Amino acid sequence: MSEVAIVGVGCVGFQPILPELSYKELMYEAAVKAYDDAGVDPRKDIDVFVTCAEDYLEGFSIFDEFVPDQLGAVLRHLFTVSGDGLLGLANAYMLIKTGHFDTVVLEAHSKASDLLTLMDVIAFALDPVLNRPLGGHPYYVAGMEMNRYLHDTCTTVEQCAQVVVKNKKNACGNPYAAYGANITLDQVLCSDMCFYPLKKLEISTPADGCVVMVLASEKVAEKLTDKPVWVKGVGWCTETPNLETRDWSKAVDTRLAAEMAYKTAKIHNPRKEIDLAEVNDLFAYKELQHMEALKLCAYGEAGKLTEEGVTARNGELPVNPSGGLLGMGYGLEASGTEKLLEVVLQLRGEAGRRQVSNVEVGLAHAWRGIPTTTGIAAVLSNVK
Amino acid sequence: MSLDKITNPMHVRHWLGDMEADYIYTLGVAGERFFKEIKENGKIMGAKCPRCNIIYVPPRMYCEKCFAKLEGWVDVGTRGVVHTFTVAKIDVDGKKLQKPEIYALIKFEGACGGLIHKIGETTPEKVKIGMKVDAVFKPSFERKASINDIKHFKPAE
Amino acid sequence: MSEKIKNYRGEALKSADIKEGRVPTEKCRPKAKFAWSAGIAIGRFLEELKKAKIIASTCSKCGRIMVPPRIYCENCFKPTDGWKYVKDTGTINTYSVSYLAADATRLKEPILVAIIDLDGASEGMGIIHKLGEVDKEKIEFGMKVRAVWKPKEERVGSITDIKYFKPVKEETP
Amino acid sequence: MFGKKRVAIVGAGLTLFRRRLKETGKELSYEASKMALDAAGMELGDMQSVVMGTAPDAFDGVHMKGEYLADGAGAYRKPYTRVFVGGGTGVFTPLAGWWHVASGQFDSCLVVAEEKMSSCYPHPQFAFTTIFDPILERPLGMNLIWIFALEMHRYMHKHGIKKEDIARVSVKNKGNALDHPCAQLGAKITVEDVLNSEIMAWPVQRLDVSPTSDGASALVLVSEDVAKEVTDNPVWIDGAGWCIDSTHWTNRDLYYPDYVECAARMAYKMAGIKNPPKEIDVAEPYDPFDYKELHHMEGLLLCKKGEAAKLTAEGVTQRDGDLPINPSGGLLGVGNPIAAAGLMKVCEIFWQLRGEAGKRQIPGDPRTGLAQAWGDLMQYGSVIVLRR
Repeated sequence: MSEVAIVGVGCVGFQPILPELSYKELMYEAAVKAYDDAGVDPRKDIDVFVTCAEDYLEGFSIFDEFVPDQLGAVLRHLFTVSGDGLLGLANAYMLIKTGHFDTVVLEAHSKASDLLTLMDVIAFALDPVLNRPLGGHPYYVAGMEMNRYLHDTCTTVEQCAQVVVKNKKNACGNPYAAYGANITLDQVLCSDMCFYPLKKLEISTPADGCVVMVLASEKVAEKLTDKPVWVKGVGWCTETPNLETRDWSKAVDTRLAAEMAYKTAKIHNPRKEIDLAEVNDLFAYKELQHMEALKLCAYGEAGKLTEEGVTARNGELPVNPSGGLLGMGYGLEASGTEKLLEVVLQLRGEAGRRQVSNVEVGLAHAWRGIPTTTGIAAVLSNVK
Repeated sequence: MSLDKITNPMHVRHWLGDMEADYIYTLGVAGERFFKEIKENGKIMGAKCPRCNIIYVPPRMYCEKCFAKLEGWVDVGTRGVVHTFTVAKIDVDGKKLQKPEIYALIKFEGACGGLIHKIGETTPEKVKIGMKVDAVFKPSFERKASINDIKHFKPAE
Repeated sequence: MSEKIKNYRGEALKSADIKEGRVPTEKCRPKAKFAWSAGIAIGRFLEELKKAKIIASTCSKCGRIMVPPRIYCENCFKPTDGWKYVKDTGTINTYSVSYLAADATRLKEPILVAIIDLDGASEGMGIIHKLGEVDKEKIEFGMKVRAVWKPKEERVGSITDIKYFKPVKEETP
Repeated sequence: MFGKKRVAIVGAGLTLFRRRLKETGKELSYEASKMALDAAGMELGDMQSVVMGTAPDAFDGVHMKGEYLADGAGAYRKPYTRVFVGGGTGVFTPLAGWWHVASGQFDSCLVVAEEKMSSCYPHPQFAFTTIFDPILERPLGMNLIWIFALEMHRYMHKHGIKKEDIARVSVKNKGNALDHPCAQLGAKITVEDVLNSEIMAWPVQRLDVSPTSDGASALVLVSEDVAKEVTDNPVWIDGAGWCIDSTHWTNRDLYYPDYVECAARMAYKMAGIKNPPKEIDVAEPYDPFDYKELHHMEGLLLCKKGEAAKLTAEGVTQRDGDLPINPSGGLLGVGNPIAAAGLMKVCEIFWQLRGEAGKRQIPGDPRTGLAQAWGDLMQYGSVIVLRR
């Protein structure tokens, strides 16, 4: 089976709002950059196009209707994954692995600013009979999860707040980040309590942006670029949509996704073998919970490591050097591709002043947010 | 890159619209029976998986783990334990709530799962993980076979 | 399958079961409101409609004049590099006589709807719109039509600034 | 296909298709999945991955409904993906299942499609209005039927086809559906009945149209090695094709579906099919409207452009004809829970090739079959080629 590589990336955003571009124009501009980076002509060089979107986040039904033109995919082979961009990566990876396709384009974007009632839409994802009739802001689910997580692991609120300080600081060095800031632990701890024990500054703010990537089989990748980033393994998993029976303390989906990705990538000791990790941090505590599920540390240990600076950009295990979702902005279904973008740039040595030294293996992780239990993990490397 | 860009902020234009329609949801085969028990008898039921030997609350038609069809139903009582909770201070529009809402997952003895619901008749400071709570039902004439037939859970005496 | 399976699952309900409350249900109307960015191409298109003009974008590589306009030529995958007004006249590519409103309620007076290939745009570049001032029996494929614009003060920069298209009486060369 | 992995279908499941069912979408997904597993003689635990296909969230009335349906589709703690290409989803879903297995990533994949259109109340028509461009089309008060009426009219005009030529499709499919145990609208009707039915948006009349429905369907896909263990009678996925055309549907000539041809050519190339009308023994093209069956037969290169109506009139497309088309009864007869209806077509081909289609079984020991779905704004084609 052929190896699979990422051979081109393009990104526009992320910004709190990109009002001058329509979502189509936003996608076009990112696509042009990605094709330029990969040196491909989408009208003849690309076998399959994958777009990642959910209808209610866009404002119309059947999103792929409105996609082919701006990606160069007219009368070509395109489809939608109703999921995070990293889930799109998983499908692109499998397509190439079949041996029938050599080049796949992956697209994911957020035009969150088009959506005036994001929280109402998220509430519309709750079970219509069992949960939704209770009403309220859907992020109460995150408050409940954080509470149980802190209870079971003895992680402290200070440790969670430290994630925000670190990620917003990292974002200052990232031109793709919308919400970089130099803030103190006290500022986080004193921000409004929204869903006890979850505070306002611990919640990622939506942002507009788009990431397009070009993937290729070994044979094609080596022709196109001398800096391929290899996809060594992808794993994805849905625990259960039922709030009543899910695990409230551990991110089981992410653990199973990671196990699958590590198995394919032959990673036996993630903590040692992974040089940097981009981990979903939609809420600050999620970075800690996800680090544990990804086996980057023991259960309950992530808070301590964060406090000790191990996960800082210059630490022993840099986590979210991009600034994460807290720093870059919550890119809806592009959240996973924000992570992927950073890992690719880091592995290519193109991360500017964010560059982590001596990186060979990177991990990108996504979670689909409230109310889901779907996690995706991908292991990438600049060495075949 | 496109050759023209919008550089004049007055030329930025938005189009308003919505994706709103009316929906009606059947409760399903298991849901209908579950909510009928709540409505008519004030009972919270679970459904037992004969293969995995677990009791699902709320009851389902099938076991999500092994896909067995669930037919045996059991009463799990109306007293449960707070597995986790939160105190929501803002509403869905982000506005501060006059009175914060306490949301919790309430688990029942011997059962897998539980009910997501609100906690009432107490103050946020008094709610703890592991505390026992009782279901408070609406008066039977007000019940409609809905999760809101339970008004809330309150701390057990 | 067919022969082996005796019992296909599913419990059918009648609309009356719901209407008359024999089957319990839960109701909801989501709040899903949007302010879509019109963007460069459609933003300009709407502005021109307000002036009672229809604008297209052009691609110098394939020479197409495209309406509604876009900032990229989807065939060449190049940025479009020009703007061009097209006429507010065109020919009927296809049409329908609809007794259905948007919500599927039945209409006594039908809505006449057509795809109109606009004059001055590349061949086959149609837009969807309504027809007016015409007998439904007399509509024909290839019929020449012209936009009937709302008065200036009522135009807001919307596709509905064109009230409808009506037949062109005299064929002007 | 040297060095490439083959994927087999070993079980199929289907619920009733009805205007309104009591079961939740999860429960419908479960019933279809369970039946498919039982038919394959396999357990949920044997399934290494799950793919869900379901059309707009605006039908079921749940945002991210793929996530919502996960447990009903058997995805508990499993790798799970939802793919979505409008009306093309039903046939596209097993294609996604195919690459899950053909990639070597998994040995098995449960493929499930579900739709509960009755949640949108009082009529799913309202949800359909959200498929149009919000700025250029929705303000006109669009109704879904319009776009079909416009396309149908163009098709009739271009080829000089009359309504009665098209109505025969509806008569055939509703008749075929009388033999389908899950069918919603099986009926013995005449061409006159179609022509005398209510005019909705000329040339579309009531009996030209498939209904809205609730329902689910499922398939069990396995690798070659597993297939050998579990059945003597696998059906192979030998061709996968899909294609999308431009968003600007009013900029194209609607009389012919280029995107279906492009998808078909992709699938035929993979399956090594050179002469489709000769090599395909049975086909289930997408028929949400009667003219669509004809339109799609042409796009699938099963006949020449403009010739499908003639073949239908000659009886070629009847179950006992030379090229049986929609022996299931299609969407016109069995019903149209969008994604589930597309997958129902794949189930039908599976049963036909195994000789298990009961009263619907076509004669002549079919070996190669095809199912196709259409979707989006006159824009999407998905095609699967199956072989015994």
